[in-house]
Amino acid sequence: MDLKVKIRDKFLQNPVGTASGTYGYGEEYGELIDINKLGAIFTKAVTVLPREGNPLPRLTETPYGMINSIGLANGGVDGFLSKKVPFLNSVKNCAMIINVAGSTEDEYSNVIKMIDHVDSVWGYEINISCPNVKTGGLAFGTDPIQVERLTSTLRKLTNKPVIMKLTPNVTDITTVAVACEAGGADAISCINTVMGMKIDIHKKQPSIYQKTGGLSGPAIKPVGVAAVYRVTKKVSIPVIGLGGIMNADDAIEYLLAGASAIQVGTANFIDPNTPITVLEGIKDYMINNGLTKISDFHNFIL
Amino acid sequence: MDLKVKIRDKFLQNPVGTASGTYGYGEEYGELIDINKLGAIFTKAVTVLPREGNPLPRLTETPYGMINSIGLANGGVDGFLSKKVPFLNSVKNCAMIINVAGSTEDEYSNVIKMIDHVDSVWGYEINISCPNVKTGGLAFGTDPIQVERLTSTLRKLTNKPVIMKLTPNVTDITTVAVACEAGGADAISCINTVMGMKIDIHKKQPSIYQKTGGLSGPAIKPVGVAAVYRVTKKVSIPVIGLGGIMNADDAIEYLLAGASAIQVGTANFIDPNTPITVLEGIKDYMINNGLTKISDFHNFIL
Amino acid sequence: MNQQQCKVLKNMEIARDYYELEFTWDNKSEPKPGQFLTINPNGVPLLRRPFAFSSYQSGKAAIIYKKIGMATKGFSVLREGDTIDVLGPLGNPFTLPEKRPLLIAGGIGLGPMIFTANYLAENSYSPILVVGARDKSLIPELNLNSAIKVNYCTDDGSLGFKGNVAEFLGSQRDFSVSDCEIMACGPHIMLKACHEIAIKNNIECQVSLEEMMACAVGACYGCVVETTLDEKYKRVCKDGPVFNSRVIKWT
Amino acid sequence: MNQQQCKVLKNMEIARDYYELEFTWDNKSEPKPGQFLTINPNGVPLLRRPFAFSSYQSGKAAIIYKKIGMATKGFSVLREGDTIDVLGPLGNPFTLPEKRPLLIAGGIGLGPMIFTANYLAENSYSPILVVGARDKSLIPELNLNSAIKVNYCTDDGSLGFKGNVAEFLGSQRDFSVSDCEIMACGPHIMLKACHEIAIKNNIECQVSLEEMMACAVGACYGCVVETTLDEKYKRVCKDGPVFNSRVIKWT
Ligand SMILES: Cc1cc2nc3c(=O)[nH]c(=O)nc-3n(C[C@H](O)[C@H](O)[C@H](O)COP(=O)(O)OP(=O)(O)OC[C@H]3O[C@@H](n4cnc5c(N)ncnc54)[C@H](O)[C@@H]3O)c2cc1C
Ligand SMILES: Cc1cc2nc3c(=O)[nH]c(=O)nc-3n(C[C@H](O)[C@H](O)[C@H](O)COP(=O)(O)OP(=O)(O)OC[C@H]3O[C@@H](n4cnc5c(N)ncnc54)[C@H](O)[C@@H]3O)c2cc1C
Ligand SMILES: Cc1cc2nc3c(=O)[nH]c(=O)nc-3n(C[C@H](O)[C@H](O)[C@H](O)COP(=O)(O)O)c2cc1C
Ligand SMILES: Cc1cc2nc3c(=O)[nH]c(=O)nc-3n(C[C@H](O)[C@H](O)[C@H](O)COP(=O)(O)O)c2cc1C
Ligand code: FES
Ligand code: FES
Repeated sequence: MDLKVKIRDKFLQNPVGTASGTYGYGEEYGELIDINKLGAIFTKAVTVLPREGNPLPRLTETPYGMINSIGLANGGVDGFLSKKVPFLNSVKNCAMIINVAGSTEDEYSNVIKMIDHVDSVWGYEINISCPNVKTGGLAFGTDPIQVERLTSTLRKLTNKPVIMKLTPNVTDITTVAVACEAGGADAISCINTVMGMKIDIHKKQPSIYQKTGGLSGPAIKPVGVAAVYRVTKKVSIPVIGLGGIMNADDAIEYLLAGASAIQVGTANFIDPNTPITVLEGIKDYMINNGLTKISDFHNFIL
Repeated sequence: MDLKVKIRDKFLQNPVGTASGTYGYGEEYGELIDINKLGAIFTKAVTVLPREGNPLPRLTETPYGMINSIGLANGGVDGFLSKKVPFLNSVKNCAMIINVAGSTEDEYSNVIKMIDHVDSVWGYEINISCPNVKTGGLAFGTDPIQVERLTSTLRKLTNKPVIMKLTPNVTDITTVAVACEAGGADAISCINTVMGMKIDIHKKQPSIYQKTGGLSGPAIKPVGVAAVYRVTKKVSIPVIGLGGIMNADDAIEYLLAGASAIQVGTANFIDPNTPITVLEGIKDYMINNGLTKISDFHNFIL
Repeated sequence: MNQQQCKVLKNMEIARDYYELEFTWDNKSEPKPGQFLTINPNGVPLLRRPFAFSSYQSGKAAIIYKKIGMATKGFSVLREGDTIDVLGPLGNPFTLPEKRPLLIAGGIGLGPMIFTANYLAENSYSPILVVGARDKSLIPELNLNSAIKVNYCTDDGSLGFKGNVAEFLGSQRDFSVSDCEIMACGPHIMLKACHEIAIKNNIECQVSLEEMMACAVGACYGCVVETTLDEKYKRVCKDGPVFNSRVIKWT
Repeated sequence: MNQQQCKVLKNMEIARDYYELEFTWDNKSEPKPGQFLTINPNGVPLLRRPFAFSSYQSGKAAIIYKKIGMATKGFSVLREGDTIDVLGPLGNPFTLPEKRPLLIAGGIGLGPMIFTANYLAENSYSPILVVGARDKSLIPELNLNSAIKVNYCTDDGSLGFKGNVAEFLGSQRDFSVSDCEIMACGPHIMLKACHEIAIKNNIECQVSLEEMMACAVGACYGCVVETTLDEKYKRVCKDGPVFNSRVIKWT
């Protein structure tokens, strides 16, 4: 059985990763599971300058989901280089993919320029879809023209894989995906959180400070599966599926929908062992169904 | 306590309605609850010609939600006039609001022209957001320019309230809402279903025939609340909130978010008594919190 | 049809993964053989679950259900005195036959066919009941009126005829299929076989269908089945679940 | 910190809506007073729920929880032998005090303060424990080391001092607050009052905070609290839950 997933000229050892913002860099979870078994860790977002994040409350729970507005709290590139790289260097096998965020093209570019020399950085996931950071009203990732330009700018800065992460909060996600491919992206992550809101009817106020935030968890799985299915029909680069994956069956849904790899996000909070059980479950399913490689999942749904 | 809700020059007796497509015309549920207690029944969609609907399967269940692709199965205007109007005439107090669908402007117009003489038709809810019927790729309701034109065309055809029902599957729902208001809409219903997909991993095929369909139920409540909150900040016509309302607390969330009325959809399937318990719960909350009219809900969240 | 909070009277595993659930019934409406009800799984999962009545007596009713997924797993731990939220009776019952009733039950179709068989026997018919299953462990002991002639078919021959119900009906028997009228509930493939036997023998055949349901009262048009009629799709919950097999487009 | 499947040893209502849940503990790591754990509510609702340890002995540990919402309702029906999915110990414990420990417990802060009081008593301190509640029915019988001096405060005077803990500390007492060091867990408003008393008396004050949590291991930055430090926000789960009260920006 071949579990490898090719992105650009590199391979993930298997299709199971952890989603940005839900796993730190893996340090905390490293006490609980062997992260070297994972295909990839998509790290917390890195921005050029440190960000303290949004005022609290930042979290709330919803039916089979949660809303967050962390606001990209992170130590900036300097914090990354001084505090995180030593840990990155200690990780074997598992690809460390840095989630990059910014509010201007330059900010994205600068992050890559400043950290590209670090060997333990496997590649980049470009967060163009954070609903908590806005420029001129709308999130960056909703305009195909801007997205294509950003992609091709970043593409030229590095030889490492560049993965564009899409927001579902658009009229037609496939147009943005096509723009990513046109700009030279090596892969697409799909999806980021869905815009949502909850109100505390006792306090008569929004449950999080920012009022609206990003909905994640099982509630959004159907949105993610639909997005992956539709995007994979339109682009030929690999698509990494995520959104509400709680167990192997959910991950298999994404693979059958067309994904070449998947990420576990919110589920890490509920059971830190999820990435491992997902990986084992994918293997079992492949054995039971006579699949020998990940692309075999793509033969069923046209 | 004044529960009335004004739309155009008419009043709903209270803010609780049932959502289009989930309640028929109320005949079936009339055996179970006294529909004359409801504020409104938003009927199944009516199209000019009869539609047999989509091939099966049409339904599937998801985490705290469901996906449907009924495909607007209905008897057309003729079927409506001959088979449904007698029932409509028998309903007192509860406003019968006809959900109108079509794939061209003319189709929408013709439905209204052909049924506007029926006195028991209280008003119209214009479904510009059905994800299961498409013209030229995208759903009608995603383009503000088209939406404004359609709204003003329909506005001229009738003196009854015209309510535009929005899809959440757009980059910025407020632009579509503003277009509705500019076109002369009397109110906005917000939201229709969210695009979603489920795959049966045993059969290795999508769970519904149309592959993608409309996600409804508690899973989408945060999406609906966010939409209502954002839309009510941009328009001054009343907004009718829906999406995942399962109980009075959920309905109150929508009212606090800015809605002037609400609709119960998927919850009818789970407990046909939901509209009644929601209405009672709203009254209790108003008493306990010293609210005397529906607009009092709008004083808390700015 | 009404919605009621019923008290569980009994909930017992009667064969491997098959449970009989008996509960109070308020008699406002009397369930007929072939009709069904829905139970609210209280959030886990979301949608109500449909089951056919397997018996009814004044003040109480029952279903036979198979433990298969989340909802039925939840039901399997119900205990006497627990409350269930029930909506029913729903749908149309079997039509009384003109000829000798030949009842075919496969898998989870057992409950409604037991009800039908007992009902017909009490109403002076001499029903033949054919029960099919993979093996003996899946067939409970049946509480049947003595006027019912029962035949078992198992794939492995562990009880009764070795083979499926279609093979049984095609074999030597002490009754003639062409003197009967078929009434069947079970897996799609079994119902299709029943329909074909009915066509071959030029007899009537009523089948009770299953489809995923949302409202179960006819409002949502989610549970349709394709027909050979002008009206292309009919609702299983409201127009069925019992249909004349000739009306169904078999695939 | 590790994740373990613990067997429930005991789950008992010890005061109105307050339960003590005792379960097996594998001893891979030893919980300290002030540390907490999370329990997986198995889908209803989604996120794990945090609770502070109320006791630990080799092989077993306990929490005291209040039945308040969906998860705790679910926990309240756990029975001996049931399994719970536990992650812990999490966060930082209380720091051993330099002066006489004055422990303040309000509402659901009772569990960790009992643990702390017993621990300190076993380690030769003479802790004072002040327990506040609305009324007597909310205060369980406490299993406390005899070296602990306990005081009760109830809003209605049904047990001990009539008034809240701040009023109690402001009243005539047989100990002097300024000779003590405060360690507190309870409602925000109580913790703020403790902080203010500490400032006034120029003594140390450690508070154990609560915030909505997602990961509870420091990865998501969801549970932050605003501080007076350069680092504006600190994580309650990883940097706390116990903080020096002077570090917190009180609002
Ligand atoms: C009118 C009507 C009458 C009915 N009467 C009865 C009755 O009398 N008795 C009865 O037992 N049932 C009856 N059913 C069926 C019953 O409604 C379903 O069995 C029930 O809804 C299952 O609910 P669940 O949540 O337990 O299972 P779900 O979680 O909904 O799962 C059941 C479905 O998932 C599929 N599935 C699950 N796991 C697997 C797997 N590992 N491999 C392949 N497929 C899988 C099953 O094939 C099935 O389709 C009836 C249905 C209808 C429509
Ligand atoms: C580090 C830490 C340690 C903790 N230790 C303990 C402990 O030892 N013991 C303990 O009992 N708890 C403790 N808690 C709190 C505990 O985690 C929560 O009580 C628990 O998560 C509640 O879960 P639930 O699903 O039962 O309630 P939820 O459904 O999550 O509801 C609880 C929340 O909703 C609010 N709420 C619900 N209904 C109403 C209403 N009618 N009016 C107003 N507000 C309402 C409550 O105020 C509360 O904020 C701790 C929390 C943290 C962060
Ligand atoms: C607490 C939290 C923080 C997140 N932070 C980021 C982030 O920094 N960058 C990013 O691209 N996505 C971020 N996400 C989105 C997730 O990576 C993921 O796309 C989303 O949660 C959907 O997956 P899930 O349902 O499995 O969680 C965050 C999600 C959560 C829940
Ligand atoms: C089975 C089904 C059929 C629907 N049909 C229609 C329809 O014909 N017209 C329409 O405007 N909305 C239709 N809807 C959408 C609902 O009216 C509602 O907008 C949506 O389900 C969200 O609300 P809910 O989560 O409370 O169900 C349908 C929804 C369902 C579940
Ligand atoms: S399930 Fe709604 S019409 Fe049958
Ligand atoms: S809950 Fe995730 S950092 Fe504290």
